[in-house]
Amino acid sequence: MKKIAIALAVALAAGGAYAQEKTVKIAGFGAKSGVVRSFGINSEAALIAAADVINKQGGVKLADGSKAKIAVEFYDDRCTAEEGISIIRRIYGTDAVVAVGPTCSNVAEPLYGILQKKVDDKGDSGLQMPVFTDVAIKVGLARISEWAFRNVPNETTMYSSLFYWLKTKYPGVQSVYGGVEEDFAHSRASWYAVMKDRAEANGYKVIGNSKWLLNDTNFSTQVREMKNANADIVAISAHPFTTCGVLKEMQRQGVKPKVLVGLTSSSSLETLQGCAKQAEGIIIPTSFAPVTKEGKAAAETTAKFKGAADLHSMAAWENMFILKQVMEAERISGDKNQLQADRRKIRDGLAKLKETQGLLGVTRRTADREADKPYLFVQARGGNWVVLHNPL
Amino acid sequence: MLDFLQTLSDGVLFGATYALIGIGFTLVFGVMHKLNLSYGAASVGGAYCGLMIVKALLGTTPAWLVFLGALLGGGVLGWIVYVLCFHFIPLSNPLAPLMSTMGMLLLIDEVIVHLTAGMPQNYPAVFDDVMLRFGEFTLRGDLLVVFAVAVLCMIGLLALLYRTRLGLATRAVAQHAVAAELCGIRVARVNATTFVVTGLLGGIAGALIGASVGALSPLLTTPLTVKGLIVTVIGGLGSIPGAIVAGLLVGGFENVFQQFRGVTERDMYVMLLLFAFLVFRPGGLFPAKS
Amino acid sequence: MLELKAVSRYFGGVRAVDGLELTVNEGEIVGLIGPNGSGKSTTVNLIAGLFPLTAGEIVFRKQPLRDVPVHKRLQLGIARTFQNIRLFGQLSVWQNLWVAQNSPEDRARRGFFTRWLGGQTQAREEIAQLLEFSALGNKHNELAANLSFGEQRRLELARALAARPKLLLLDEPAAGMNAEEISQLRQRILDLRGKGITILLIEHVMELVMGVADRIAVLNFGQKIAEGTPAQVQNDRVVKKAYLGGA
Amino acid sequence: MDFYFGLAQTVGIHTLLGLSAYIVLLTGQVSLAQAAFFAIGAYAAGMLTVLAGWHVVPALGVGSILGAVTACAAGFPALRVKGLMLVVATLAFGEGVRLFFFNFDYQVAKGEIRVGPLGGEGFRQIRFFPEHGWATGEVMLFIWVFVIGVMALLWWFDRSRYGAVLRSVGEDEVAAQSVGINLTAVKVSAMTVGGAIAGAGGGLYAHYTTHIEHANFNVLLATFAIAYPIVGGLRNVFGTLAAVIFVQAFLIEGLRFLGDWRNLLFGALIVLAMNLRPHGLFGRRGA
Repeated sequence: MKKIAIALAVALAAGGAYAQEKTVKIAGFGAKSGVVRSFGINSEAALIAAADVINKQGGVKLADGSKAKIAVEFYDDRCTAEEGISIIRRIYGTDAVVAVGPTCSNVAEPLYGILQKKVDDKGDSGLQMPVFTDVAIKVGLARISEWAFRNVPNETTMYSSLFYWLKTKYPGVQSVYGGVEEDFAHSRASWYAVMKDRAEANGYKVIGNSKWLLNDTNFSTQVREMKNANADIVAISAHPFTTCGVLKEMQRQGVKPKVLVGLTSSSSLETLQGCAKQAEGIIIPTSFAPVTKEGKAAAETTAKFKGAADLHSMAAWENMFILKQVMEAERISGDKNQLQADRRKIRDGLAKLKETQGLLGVTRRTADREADKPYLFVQARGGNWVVLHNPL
Repeated sequence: MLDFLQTLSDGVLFGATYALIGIGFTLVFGVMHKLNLSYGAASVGGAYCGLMIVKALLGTTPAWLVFLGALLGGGVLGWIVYVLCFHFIPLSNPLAPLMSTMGMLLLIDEVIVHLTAGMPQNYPAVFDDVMLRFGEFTLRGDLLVVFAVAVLCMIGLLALLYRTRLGLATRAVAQHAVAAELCGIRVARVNATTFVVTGLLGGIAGALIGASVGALSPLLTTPLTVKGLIVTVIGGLGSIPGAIVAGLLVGGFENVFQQFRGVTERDMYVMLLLFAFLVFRPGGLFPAKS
Repeated sequence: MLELKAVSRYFGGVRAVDGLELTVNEGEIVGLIGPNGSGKSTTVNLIAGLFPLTAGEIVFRKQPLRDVPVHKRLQLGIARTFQNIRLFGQLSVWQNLWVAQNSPEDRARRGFFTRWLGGQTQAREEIAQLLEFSALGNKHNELAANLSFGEQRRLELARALAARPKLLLLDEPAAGMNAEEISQLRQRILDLRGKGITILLIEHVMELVMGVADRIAVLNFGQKIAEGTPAQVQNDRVVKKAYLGGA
Repeated sequence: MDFYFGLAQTVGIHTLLGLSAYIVLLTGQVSLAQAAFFAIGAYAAGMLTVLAGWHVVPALGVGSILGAVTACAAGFPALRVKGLMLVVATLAFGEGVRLFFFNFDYQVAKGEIRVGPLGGEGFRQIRFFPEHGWATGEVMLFIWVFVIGVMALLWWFDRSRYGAVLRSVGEDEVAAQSVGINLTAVKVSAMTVGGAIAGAGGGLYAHYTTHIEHANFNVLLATFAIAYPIVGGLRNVFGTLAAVIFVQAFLIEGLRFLGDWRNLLFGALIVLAMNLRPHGLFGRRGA
């Protein structure tokens, strides 16, 4: 019995020593199962890679001057609303100071809904937890709660600039025809509220648009409508699976528009893996491409952690560095029993931000807690994404 | 008018994929009286096996070899589904297999997602560039292949069911397992064989559907399962020719309504078609002689 | 009490029952016998309402049963047992009877609320003496599926009686019973007659039918070939030929 | 503590969904339409609290009544079909209702923003609980008042003649008819009670997630509605509760530490559960 007692004492002592080195916990969550699994894997890899870089540079300077390592814990919400909500409550119960996620817009909306709407509103018993979203991109979500922040590309400015630039590159184009994944919140909002709007604002004539569902497989009617419309530009606001389906049907029916435009989320490996040949030439605005030095470094480090670098995972990478900057600026204590105060400091810090340093350049922060990120246009050429135009 | 004709023919042709999966469903539900919700997932799973194995062995994906792999994959999956979901569950609770196969559906989906990180896999197609053109009117070549295979499967299955001892044993086991056992039929063996056969059929269906769509993704399983059930009921439970005719009917009906009522209401009309059959002709197109 | 006028029922080409004329008077026990496939069970199902008539009419206490649904016929007072036992296996013995208490008296005595949602205590006493009558007193809470064959037969009879029937259709109640059980059954049927219940008995066991029935009708290929007292029927030449074959 | 309150809320809501399928299953009808009544309750209660400014209790009452009325209407045609046909018919009905909400737009201007269901984009801001300062614990108690109430009701049914009659119809319809049970009345009443329970559950779900869209009420939710009573067993109401705890608390939240393996095990453990306990977690009555 004595031997065990001694062993226990030693362990405690060692444990004690270990405790000296402080850690700041950041909880990431996203969809690591279901058809959007690749997004979750990449986001997790990017978060861990960024934390690794920060920790190697010494970690986060706390209020009392000591340095704390960043610990990342990633949860899988399977892209379902209920799990998103129980995860944010689980994170609230841990000593995490901020949550980074979710992946899916249909998880983000209910999740923001249970957060406190107005800060310091005693009557609102919503959760007081800062959430810094990296992927969920549906336009206009951060407005829902003052605890919700997003570092996702602003599709409105991107597509507006793309349509303007297309006029210069292809002088003859005037007409646009759309294709919408009608039952996916992000794709639907990106066509009606963004692409259609911006095209008309830039003097194009939007002839019309076809609609299909997330798991449709037969696009013959839609592509024939496209063919009859005979527009110069065809803009497909859909995710890789149906985008590939439509592109293959367009090839079959011999529909070859002058310019092919895609949705931001489709500028990923999935599209190339699904239909590289048919997607040849598709132009997509995106908020990331390994063109800058930092961008290349970020992509390589994330690859080490088995994650692919695209606009979504790199947003997670940027979030980590922004949070480090905010934590140091707001001088968080990193002390377990001042947890709620630290969270409130991070929220206020994020709200105060006017600009952040992104991988492609400076990102402007808007009043309703969204981001206005630098962007560039990439094109699918020979089975990989090539930078077509860099407006920076 | 040409537009309507083209829409109808495209729909009916695409209905061949519903027919192909419908045959399997009507065999499982109608002839074998088994509640197998995982049949749609097993078909897609079989197609994945074909793709994965051939890609691992050869690096490239020749269409015919992938289809063969899908066939075998489907058969193996059919056997696994039988052992895990039916073999050990007593007949006294008919609802238990409904739930075990639902668990199997989730399991197969999740395994596919983990192997491919949820990304759609490009699926080799046969004759997919063949477009029969009659002036403006076009017919997709690969869907004609799908239709031909569906008819071939029908002939093969009808022969198997109504001409061979295995077919007889299958129907006997389906109608009254205990009585069949008393007549000396090894029920477990017959069931296993029948599940393998339906698995093979599922593998072909999954492969050809993947080929006609061009990409394979777990997104396919739920719509396939729902369409398979609808086609089975409209065609008449257990009637294989019924499944084919119903598949074409649903395909055409769906495409026409997509043309005129738009995609958000399209599926509602398919449901109304099903209700019409359930109310006015519950036996389906070819009611079983009960 | 019960009149069958030119009752017929065809299944496709098969004429299961063909122009049957039969009357059963109040308080009488009528036996219905005939070789297998002569339409006995079909007749019971026609009276109980499971199949619609192809032709003819059934009148029960001056009321034609043309489109009266099955459960309404029970409430009029026609109860039946089944040739192959159809008990509610997962319900306990007394619950099988509790479910069957749908007679007009029960419906009148207790309002909708107590009859459907009422407590168990009051119902249990009534059922207790019915179980005593059927020698199942000790099997009160046993699951119906766990009873022996004889007990299940008795439970089926008790369930029919729970509906306080005026007319009881017994579909081969003695099938599979040993001699001792048959004599008990005989006694029980006579007791029922004592309580004023009219009985239509379909049976193969001759000594039971002959011993109990006031009148006997003989069916063959869906048609009535003879009717009369047990003695008359026993030595009726036509009946013997039908039974002993060579018809 | 918030997490455990939240988990208890989810378990409560899914128990209501499971119990609505439990009573229908007692009569032998496998109905995949419970998710549809769940959706009707969710949208109805949500609209009443957000657009009409009702308190949540009357809104849930109306949601429950609407669920019951729809279930009753759906109950009659459901009588005409049996077995697999009923499964497919109710599945089609469920998809039909889901697609109805996919196209359902009804927005009202409230202050400067428009609030209310908007077709594919769903219905946002159903925040009655947070707006009225209900803490997570209070919401949990509120939900469980409903759950315990419904379980008590069904426990009372089970012990009353109505419960015995439900089960008798479930076991042998012909025998039940022959002892004077009106099949139509029993089956439709079971559907109606199921619809009422699902409607209330849906209303609570809407206020729990604060944002609902048609995709929440898909085939998977309908299948889970009948999975709970089947996996848990039809012996009594506690079977369904145990199954909900097994799926929601153990499989989804309990195995979270396994990370990726959790999803693979999810389907596998349901298959295992059915193999080990084909008649439900508590087995059959005394069999």
